Order: sequence, then structure tokens, then C-alpha cells
Amino acid sequence: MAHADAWHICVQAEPFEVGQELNALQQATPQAGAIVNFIGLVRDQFSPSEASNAGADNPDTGKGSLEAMQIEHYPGMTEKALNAIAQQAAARWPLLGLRLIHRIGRLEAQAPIVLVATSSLHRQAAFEACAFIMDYLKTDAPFWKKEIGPQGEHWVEARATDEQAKQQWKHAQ
Amino acid sequence: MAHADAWHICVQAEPFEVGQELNALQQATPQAGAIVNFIGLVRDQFSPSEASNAGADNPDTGKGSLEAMQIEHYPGMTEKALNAIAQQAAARWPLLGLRLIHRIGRLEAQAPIVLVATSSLHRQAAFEACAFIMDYLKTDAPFWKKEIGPQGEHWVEARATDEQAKQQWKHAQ
Amino acid sequence: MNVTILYFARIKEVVNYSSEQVSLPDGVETIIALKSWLSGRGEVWKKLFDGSSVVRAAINHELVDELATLDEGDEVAFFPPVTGG
Amino acid sequence: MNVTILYFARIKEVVNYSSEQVSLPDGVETIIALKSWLSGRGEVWKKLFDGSSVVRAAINHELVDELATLDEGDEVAFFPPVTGG
Repeated sequence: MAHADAWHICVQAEPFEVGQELNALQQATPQAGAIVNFIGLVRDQFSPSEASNAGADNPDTGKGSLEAMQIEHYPGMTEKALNAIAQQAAARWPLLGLRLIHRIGRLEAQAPIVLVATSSLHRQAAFEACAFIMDYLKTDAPFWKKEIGPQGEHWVEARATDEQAKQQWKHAQ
Repeated sequence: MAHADAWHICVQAEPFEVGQELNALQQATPQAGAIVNFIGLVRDQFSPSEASNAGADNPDTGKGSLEAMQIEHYPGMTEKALNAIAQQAAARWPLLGLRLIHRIGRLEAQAPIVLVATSSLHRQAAFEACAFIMDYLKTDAPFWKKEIGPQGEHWVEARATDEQAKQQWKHAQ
Repeated sequence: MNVTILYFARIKEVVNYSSEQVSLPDGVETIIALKSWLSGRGEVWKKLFDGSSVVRAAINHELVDELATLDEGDEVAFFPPVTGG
Repeated sequence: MNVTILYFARIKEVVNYSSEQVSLPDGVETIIALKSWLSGRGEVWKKLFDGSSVVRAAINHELVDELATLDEGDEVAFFPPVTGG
């Protein structure tokens, strides 16, 4: 926590450059021995629909190639939710720094959506904090994805496995 | 596994550019939804010595600022060990691609030593495989580090926690 | 009691509102009472809050449960389970 | 039986060899027998293999335990626990 810019949380439409973000984190935390980074990307296929919803909007949901993803969020609440998640992680692991960037708006297939990078003295803290932040982001941060393909669009369904992933952190330790 | 260059394992003296490596992995695995990356860095402090060894070579071990790290390895065995670790990870998780780069020779404080990047459809596989590879690398790949400071140098001691981290994968699943 | 209500994602499209300001009658003082009151607007609203799909609620940017109470000037939001990351 | 022995890291510095070719007498056919035979070279060697510090062994690039057997032409390596990453 030596440098003010060791903690960076941002919601933005603009692309980010992964190498640049990791270099910035590394330079802001010169004591770091371990940096772990997660990048979430727009897949080039539609995500599988829940059975209850399959074909409701669009007979083609669940298969076919995806053109883009539209990401909506709740301005004001999003920033608070991301900060709260980061604070929980910092209370649980000895983090030196963090970069958390989530994009919004229209993103083309294969574009990066989210970057979470954690910096710590040792690898275990960096790995666990990074996975923790992603698991909480998936269930607590107000973002919604809509997939757009040649034959229509549909909202991505929340996955039960994401809620389970978060719950595991409550039982751990 | 669509692209031959989705799997890249390398031991090298040269620095690597993290952004470039991650872009290469992303481009080689266009179906990826998740990329997880670990970077191990030369810390700017001496690592703590084991009690049994403290001050044996050098009264200053265990504290003071570190100038550089010298990394020795066992050519021939190293490459085999890294490939074997990567194969174990690929057998256990549905990986789309992997980059594993370990540097050797003299590295200055804060220089990156090792990069492990895993690419998968979903984040859990990418996170677990990346952590698994690092845990096995720490105990199975024949690298040895010597820390060099203003008042001398000393070999880094193996940490019991690294062996424990590896053992946990044998009990899991 | 006056509150602002925001709608997001699929719910915004279903109700065709992104936000509105409403004056609540006496007795509508919790999330569940608000859902019930909004259900009286017609078929679309009734179906939205009939429990067939999950609708999350936030008050002033904090996720809350059904029994959370409303205060004058609150910003309430309704949205589906989140899908970011 | 002729084998090549390699030494790494702290062990290389202690014995002052990085590699050597040796002709083993009959009966020296395992890692533990080789350690014992090398210990006969003097104080430095004896201390190295007396169990006070861990010495790992590999045969032809594979980590092995003390009871692993040697064959003609094998490349044997002795080194401390690894510390990469």
C-alpha cells in the first residue's frame, strides 16, 4: 500500500491493454513477489441457455457464433460493489495492490471484458484473492450481459455454479 | 488445441514481455473465455533463512536489500520436468493453451522470473491449472536460486510450504 | 412516501421503463409490499413479480432482501441476477 | 560400471565439481550405494551425504529415490531441493 495508485478500480467502455496494466501494478508494488491476473473474454459462441428459457426469445440461443456482447450496469452501485469486494479481499489476504477493470457497452467477440490483477509477497495470497474477487464479482456486482448474434440477441442467464463458487469462500477458513 | 503455438514452454535467459505473451496466448486460443496468469518476480529483499542455516554463509542473510538473483538449472532435465507438469495439468483440466516461461542466469531485483498463463473456456479450470503448475514447478523442476546482495550471496532454502502446496493437489479430487 | 425506482436489463425491457418516480400509498413500506403494489398495474407487472423468475432488489445501491424497508427519497432498483465478469 | 555424475547449486560448490565420469566398483549399483561410496572420498563428501541436509538424486533426468538402481552409462545428478519459480 506504499503507492496511492497500487489500488485501481475502474468501470470503463474503453479497451485496456493487459501488459500496460500489469506493468503499472508491478511498478506500484515493488515489493511484490507474485502477481496473478485474470482476464475474462467475450467468447465467440452463445452461452448455453437455461432449459426454462431456451428459445423463448430466439430459436437460435444456445448455439451459433456470437458477434458481440452488450454489457449494461448500474452506475453508482457498480463502483460501490467493486470497492466492497476489493475491501473484503484486502481484509482477508495481505495484498500489496490490485487492479480491477470492468468494461461496459458493446464488446466484440474475443474482446477482454474484465481484468483482475492482484499483487502480493507470495503466490498463494495473490491466487486466492484474485479468484475470490472474480467469484464475488460474478454474483455481487450489477453487470448484465446480452449476447448478440446474426439471428438475434438474448440476455445471458446467471449460472448456479457462480453462486456456489462464492459460497465456498464462506466455508473456507 | 487448435493452434500448434497454443502450447509454449521455454527456459530462457532473455526477459519476456508479459503483455506480448498474453496476447499470443489469447490469439492462439480464440475460443477462450478465461485466461489466468501468474508472474513470479525477484523480490527486493533477501528471503528468510532456515534457522539451521542462518548466518552460516553470511551474517546478513535473511535481511537487507537484494541486488540480484542468480538462477541455475539442469539443462535437459528442466525441459522434461516442465513438460511433464504441463501434461499433468492438461490431463486434469480442459485447457485450450498454456505459456510457461522460466528465466535463468542473473536477474536484477524486481525482474520477472517466471510466467505461467493458462487459457480455458471457464475461469475455474484456468485458475486451478495455473496454481497447480506453479505448485509443481516449485517442487519438481530443477531450478536453484542464489540471492546476491551488497554483503554477500546465499542459496535460497526450499520452503516446506511449497511441498505442502503440492501435496494438497494429490488429496483434492 | 416518494421513491425513485430503476429497472435494469431484461426487467427494463419487460416493463419498458428505465426509471420512474412514484408516490407510494400508506402501507407500502417494504420491498415485498412495493412488488405487490406494482403487480397491480397489470399483467406484465404481475408476471414479473409472481416468483417465476428471480428479481433482485437494491435500496440506495445496496442489495437487500424482500423485507427491507423503504424510506422517503430512497432509490430502489429491480434487476435480474447479475451476469458480469 | 561407468556413470556420469553431475552436481548442482550448493552441492556443486561444496564438492567443487560440476561433473565427473566415474568407474564404479562391483556392488555399487544403487543411489544409496553410490552416496556411500562417494562418502569414502573424505570429510567434505562424508558430510554432504551424512543426512544432515537433503540431497536429491536424478537418473537420466528423472527424480529417483535412494533405492533406484544404476545402469551402465547412466547420467546421475545430485542436487539440493529445488527453489525455482
